[in-house]
Amino acid sequence: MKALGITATFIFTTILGAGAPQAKGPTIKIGAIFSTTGPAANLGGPEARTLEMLVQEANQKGGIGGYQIDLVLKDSGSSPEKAISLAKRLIEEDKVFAIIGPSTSGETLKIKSIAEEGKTILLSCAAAEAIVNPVASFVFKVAPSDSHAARRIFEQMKKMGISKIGLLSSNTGFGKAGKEQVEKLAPGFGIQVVANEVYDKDATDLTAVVTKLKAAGVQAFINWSIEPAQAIVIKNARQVGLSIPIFQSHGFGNIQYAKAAGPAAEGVIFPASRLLVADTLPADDKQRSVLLKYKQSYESHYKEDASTFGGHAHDALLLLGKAVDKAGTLDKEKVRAALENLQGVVGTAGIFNFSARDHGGLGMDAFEMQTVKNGKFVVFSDTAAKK
Amino acid sequence: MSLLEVKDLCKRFGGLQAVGNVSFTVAAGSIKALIGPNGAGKTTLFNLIFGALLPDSGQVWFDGQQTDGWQPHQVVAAGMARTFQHIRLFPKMSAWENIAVGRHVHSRAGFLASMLGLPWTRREQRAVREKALDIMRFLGVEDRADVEATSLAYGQQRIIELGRALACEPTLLLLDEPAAGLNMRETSEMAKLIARIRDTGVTVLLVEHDMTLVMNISDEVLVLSYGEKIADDKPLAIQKHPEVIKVYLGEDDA
Amino acid sequence: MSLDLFFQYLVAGITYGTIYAIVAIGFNIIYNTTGIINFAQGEFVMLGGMIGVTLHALVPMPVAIAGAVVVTMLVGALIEMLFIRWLRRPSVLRLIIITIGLSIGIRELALLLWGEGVRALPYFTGTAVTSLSIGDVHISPQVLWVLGISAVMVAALNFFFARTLLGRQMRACACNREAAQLCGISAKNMVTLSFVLSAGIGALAGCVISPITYVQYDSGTSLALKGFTVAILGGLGNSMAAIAAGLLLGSLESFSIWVMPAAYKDVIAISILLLILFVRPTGLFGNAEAARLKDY
Amino acid sequence: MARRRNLPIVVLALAVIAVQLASAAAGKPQYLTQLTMAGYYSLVIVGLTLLMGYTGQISLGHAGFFAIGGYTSGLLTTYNLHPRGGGGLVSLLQATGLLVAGQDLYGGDLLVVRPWAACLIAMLVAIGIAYLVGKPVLKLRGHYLAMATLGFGTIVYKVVLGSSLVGAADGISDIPAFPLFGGVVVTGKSALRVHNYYLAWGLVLGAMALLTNLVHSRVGRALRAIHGAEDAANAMGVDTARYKLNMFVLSAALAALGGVFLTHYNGGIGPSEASIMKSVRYVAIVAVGGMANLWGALIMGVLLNFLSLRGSFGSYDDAVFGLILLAIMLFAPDGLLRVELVRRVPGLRCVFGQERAP
Repeated sequence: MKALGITATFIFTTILGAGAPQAKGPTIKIGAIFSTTGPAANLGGPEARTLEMLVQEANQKGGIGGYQIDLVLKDSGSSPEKAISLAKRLIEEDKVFAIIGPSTSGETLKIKSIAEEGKTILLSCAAAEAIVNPVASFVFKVAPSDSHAARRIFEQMKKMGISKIGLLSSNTGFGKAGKEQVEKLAPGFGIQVVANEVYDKDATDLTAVVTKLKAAGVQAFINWSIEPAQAIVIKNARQVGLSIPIFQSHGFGNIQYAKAAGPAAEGVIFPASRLLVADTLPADDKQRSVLLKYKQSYESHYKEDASTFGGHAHDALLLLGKAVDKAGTLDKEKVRAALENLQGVVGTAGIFNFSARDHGGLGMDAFEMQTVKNGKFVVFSDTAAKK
Repeated sequence: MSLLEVKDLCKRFGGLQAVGNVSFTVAAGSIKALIGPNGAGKTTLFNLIFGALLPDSGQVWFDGQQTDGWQPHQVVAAGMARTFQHIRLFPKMSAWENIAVGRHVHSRAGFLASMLGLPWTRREQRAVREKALDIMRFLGVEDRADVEATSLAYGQQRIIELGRALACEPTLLLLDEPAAGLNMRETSEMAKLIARIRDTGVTVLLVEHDMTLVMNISDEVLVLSYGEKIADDKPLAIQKHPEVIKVYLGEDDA
Repeated sequence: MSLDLFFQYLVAGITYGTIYAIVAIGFNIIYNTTGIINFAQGEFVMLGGMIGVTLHALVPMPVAIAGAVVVTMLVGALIEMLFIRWLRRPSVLRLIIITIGLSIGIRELALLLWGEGVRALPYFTGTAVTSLSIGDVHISPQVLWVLGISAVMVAALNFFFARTLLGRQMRACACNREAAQLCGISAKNMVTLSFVLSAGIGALAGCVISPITYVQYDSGTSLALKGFTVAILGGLGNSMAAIAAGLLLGSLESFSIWVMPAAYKDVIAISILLLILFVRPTGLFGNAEAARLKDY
Repeated sequence: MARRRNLPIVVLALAVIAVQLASAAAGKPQYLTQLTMAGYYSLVIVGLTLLMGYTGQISLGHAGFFAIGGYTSGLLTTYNLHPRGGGGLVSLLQATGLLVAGQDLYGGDLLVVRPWAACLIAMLVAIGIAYLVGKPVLKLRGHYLAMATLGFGTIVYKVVLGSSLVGAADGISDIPAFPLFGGVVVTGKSALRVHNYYLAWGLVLGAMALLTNLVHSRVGRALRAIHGAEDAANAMGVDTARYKLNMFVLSAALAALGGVFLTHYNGGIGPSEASIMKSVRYVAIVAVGGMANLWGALIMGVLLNFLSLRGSFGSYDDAVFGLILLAIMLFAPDGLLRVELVRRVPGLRCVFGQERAP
């Protein structure tokens, strides 16, 4: 009995002790749920770091819309059940104004209805179409759609006269979403997927999988993944003598994968946001200054290469700030409406044009086809490829 | 009438013939001892009779049923019980609880009834405890009922193990070296105890190295050597049996 | 299926198999002296790879690998002395949970130290695209390195355990701790030594396989699972058996991809492992006596 | 004896009520959300405690049973049969009242299995699989048993991760609420938070009462005997294989029950529920609670899950968990609630130390 009492007391002191920090001036409380650890740490890590850095920067400059940001950052460990619990906590208990994240589609889809019912803006950093289709009024996404990436890849394939391809994807939410889009869109481009394999994100070697591609006699293959294993695929493909073109998804947009695959990565083609090639963009490019600013401050702050995923957190905060500015109030419904009507906002992923029917906001032009040359990401051009 | 009949029982372990073509009977209400040098296959024979091992060939008939191929728990339900050469008491359970496990086949509360705590299961529980305490009284160790069994003195552990087997209410009791590790006084008490158990109508088959005990209480003695039966007779006849003497004293002296 | 493809799948299977086997060997050493499965074995492999890559930025590769092995051995010794040595008569389950706790702890420390990025040593011979070809069958030279080093490792271990005094003392502890102590062998030192040895072997494995598999703060866990599977499949404690079992499991996985979707690779491999265990409850080459000794 | 055995159940019931009242009084009813979730996880943990602590059989695959329960119920209640409305089987099911028509969140027509039926099917599936898996697996011992259960867990994980039918890596979303009886509905809606809390803890209380009875019964004694000396238990007439299997199935059923309810409560389930790390966590909590200590496991389980679900440990969730595991196994291997202090204070002993008392 006593011990139960003590346990209960302990529970309650822990709970009650965890009150919100005292804030100065008008504040806006923003919640964030990222997979900083767990299988999707490659996404959540840069996202969380980006947001922490930007919130600090913004608060020094007076916050967003005149409000100091009070950031409540939570790690979901890539588990949907934890994301659900954390989303409820942020909405009901911390009463946050908006939530940025989660990092993966699986988690986002689980908390979509929670955000909608709790009338709290959710700016997901995951890519799945199902997040914004059907549209839930409070749910937005800032990551470019997989369908756009797939279309860009197929357009490029058409140019190169490829019609028979293999598809590899990893067994995570990112891989799954891409796989679905590729399967759905390929027939429309007259492209046939003759080999379709899902591999383990923790794979140590994938020679057998690329052997299967080789046996299927494909003209090119798409490798849709966000994890390090995608570099193993590229390596193994070249090792078994597959010299066909390799297309990657935007999940390749992290220079460490290109480095890991070494010479095998040379010539890999993939669609990605211009962040990766920011310094090579022409001076009149609309995104150039935004990209360079984010890239430079992230890289000097954390001493590591910026990735497109950290950029999603940047865009989410940027969009939220613009909407609060435009609404001029902290009324959730009004800010939501303002967000829905934002046009021409230049972010790292592209230029956002939201509407009541489109809560994704990015067009196909968000992607630029890129390739690896001498261990660096560069804009892909057909002439360069021929050489 | 014989309670147990073993016919041509064989068991090999790899190249070793542990038990070869052994046949014998145990008469109801008697004490039969099984002796032989170390490695003669006595414990293996026990395990074959009890169902802990499958025989390669041969038959075991117990109480009119052919029991070879049965699992130990089925053999127990048919009326056999055993003790172990190396004491196998249940740790972290008190002495009476150890004995209470022996009541398993004579009680019937299953998973569902036990979980629901039906009134009859509680009555049955109380009856089991009473029976366990009765047995402890019979064995003269009732004062140790609540002591953790594995912390008892060695001799007492032997007695608890015996009590646990008695709790099964066997018609045939198999005792594997009941006096092993006991001192002279304890051994003679054990002998008296076994005789008392026989007097309650329980048939006893025992493996033992202590010849005084064996010769004092056995009605018949079976001698094994290298897995084969070399003699099966009254104790006095066994003591004079030339082959037994050869086995025990070595061939050169014979 | 053409013969070329058959051999290409076989090569893939050999690649998987050698990676699993080299990890499994580390499990066996600690198992042989203590009777426990060290669930932090995968973390030794990860640490070896991480430290190797870190050192390689400063010194040539052979030195970096040697350094990684030595540092990981020290970590192994430290872990044994801090967390295992002073326990009085610990139960096997308690030790297993301690090693699970250690595995989580080391992984999280690695995350703090190195972040979630992925690293690798360069290929020992050639580059990521180099391969040796026989007809249309290709194999990366690194796979041969892994295979060769595993073979040398097993030979050296067999020599160590069979021929050297120290090795024999370790084996004596494994058979009968009390008796070994009566003969003047310090059982505790032998346990420490087994941790040092298996940490070193894990680290070497981590360095050798890192060009193929890469290394990340959490790569130890999945490697450990596979290593454990292979150690069990072969029969615990037998390193030669581990190599055979590794190659078998690797080939099973590889050929399963030929006929089934790759997503179910592990499902097929583990189902077969379970079937083998049901028929041979102590692994392919294990013996029942040893398994009974090391119960929980 | 019976009264002493029931005391902790009464204490737990009072504590459940006290926590709810206190949270309401403190104006923090939100805590009940995570306490409800932790309650469902406790069902797995207490079942596993009986399997590991009392019967002595380790299972590194229990998250698999939780997931089988949750996924089966989730799949059946979301898999839309409407497009196949004309089919013979579907019509038949519809006629028996097993199906329920409705609309999804966005106005599409839905025809899915009724949650009651789905729950029952899920339990039957889990029990059936536990039986099929347990029968051969429980013949193995020691590390080999650990490996086999780990293998089972891995298979479940890889199957749910690899099958697009159950959403692969995304899992299943938009799983409907589960109307139980009267006005009681298993749902995460905040309006029904309090009664879902009582529902979850009512289940835990029920499970604890059943399991405490079991521990003190003929069956419990036989299970402990199996743990202590399996061959001797068999020699006393205990059908050890059947008892181990029954216990395995019982603990799997409890895990599946937790899975079904939590899935409907959350409105979704993902592969992380089937992961090996989850299974390891369950085992670790049982160990931390003191192995053969139902109450210790329950309290540690609730505490750790509650704090973890609230995100109290931030990104150090696994690290904190590992540290607690290490610290307790090093310094209090019989579990935190079994230290000498608890044994010596009579009042505490009747709550925590009662299982082993005669």
